[in-house]
Amino acid sequence: MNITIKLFAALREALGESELQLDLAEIASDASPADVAAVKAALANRGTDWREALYQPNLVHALNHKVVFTDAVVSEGDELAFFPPMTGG
Amino acid sequence: MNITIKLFAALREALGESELQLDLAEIASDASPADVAAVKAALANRGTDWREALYQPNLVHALNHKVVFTDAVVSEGDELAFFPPMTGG
Amino acid sequence: MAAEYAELIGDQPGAAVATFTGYVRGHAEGAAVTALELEHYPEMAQKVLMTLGETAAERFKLTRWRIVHRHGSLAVSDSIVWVGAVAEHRGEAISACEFMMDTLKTDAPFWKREEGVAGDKWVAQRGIDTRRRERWQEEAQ
Amino acid sequence: MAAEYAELIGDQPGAAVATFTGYVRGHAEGAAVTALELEHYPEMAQKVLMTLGETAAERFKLTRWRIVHRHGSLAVSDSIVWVGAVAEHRGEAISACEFMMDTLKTDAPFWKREEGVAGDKWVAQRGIDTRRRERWQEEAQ
Repeated sequence: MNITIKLFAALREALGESELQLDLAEIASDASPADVAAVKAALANRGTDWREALYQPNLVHALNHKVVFTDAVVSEGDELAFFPPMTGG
Repeated sequence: MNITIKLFAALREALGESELQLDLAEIASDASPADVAAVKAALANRGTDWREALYQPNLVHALNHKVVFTDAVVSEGDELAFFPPMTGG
Repeated sequence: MAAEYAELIGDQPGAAVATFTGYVRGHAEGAAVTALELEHYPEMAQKVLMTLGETAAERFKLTRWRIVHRHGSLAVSDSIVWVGAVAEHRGEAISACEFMMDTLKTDAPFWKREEGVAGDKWVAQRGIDTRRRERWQEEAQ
Repeated sequence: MAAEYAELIGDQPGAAVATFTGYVRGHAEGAAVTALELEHYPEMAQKVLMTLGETAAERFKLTRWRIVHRHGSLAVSDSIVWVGAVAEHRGEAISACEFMMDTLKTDAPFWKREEGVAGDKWVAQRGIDTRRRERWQEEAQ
């Protein structure tokens, strides 16, 4: 029951990873599906740098290429990306 | 004591002329210089078509390439143009 | 257009470049237009467009600008007018293009004559163009 | 740029075509910038820009539009982004360009990293960009 996590820009740089797989089974069940907040909490257990990076103000979360709030429900096969505010153009 | 009169677009077409000379001496003196209104009045004497064309609403007057009101004073050597509202761009 | 653009930006482009191009429409008020004749007052047009560009440059802090207005006989889809503005910020470059277009529509001595199957017709100035022009004067006060 | 413009207008140009191009600045906050690295999220960027163009087309009655955003290593004066809009009227074409630029600045997944003599630095989102973006949401309500 994997999802793909993607990290970009300063976040990718701070954590030294750009992509990883996360097993949803550890944090969710059919009765209580995981949301973005639960995924963040699970990733924050990886260490202080992860906690700091993922709880910085203005962090953007995109689920399957759409910006979402932390209450968005995450399902198997989803792609969840974390990144700082965008600065294109 | 000539000035140059220029006519453009529908006005030029209606009057069949694009440029003519007018002797200011006939309508002005050192003591009482001519303004655009006086030039229009003099040209209107040329016939009904001139009167109608020059007194149509929205007629634009440009003195030496600048849009002016009818009280602008006209001097020897000036170029005075009459035309309908502009429709460039 | 490519040559105009190259001329606009020069060797050192600014950060923001906006352009606008107006083309001859193939229709007007529902009727087909087959060609457009653009009469102009050359000496005055030259001065008005130069003053307009300089005014825009000052008002919108442009580093470069260009205005190209055609005259004479034009076919449907030919370009009529091209304006370009270079500035440090996008808002200024874009606003400058809009200002230049809105102003030259009512202030530059060009007159359009549309040729159609039913004959030729001088184009009348539109109220919306006058109002768009006036908007800039209000903002400048 | 010439190829992009040709692609934008196609065989039958509309009456009004507006474009905007953003270039890499040689300075930022007073310091010299020697190059720009543009990171992006390819799949999401593609979708966001496509949705943005379609939204602009509907909102401003565009007949054609194009958005081109570069990524990777860019030098000073390189173009970063190019947007173009074709409409029946100039106000719509120009507003569409401004809307597309204001929206992609905050909504398209690209991140700028400026390289300078003092080292590299991720660019922070500017408050003015957020406000310009919000303006369009107010207008749409």
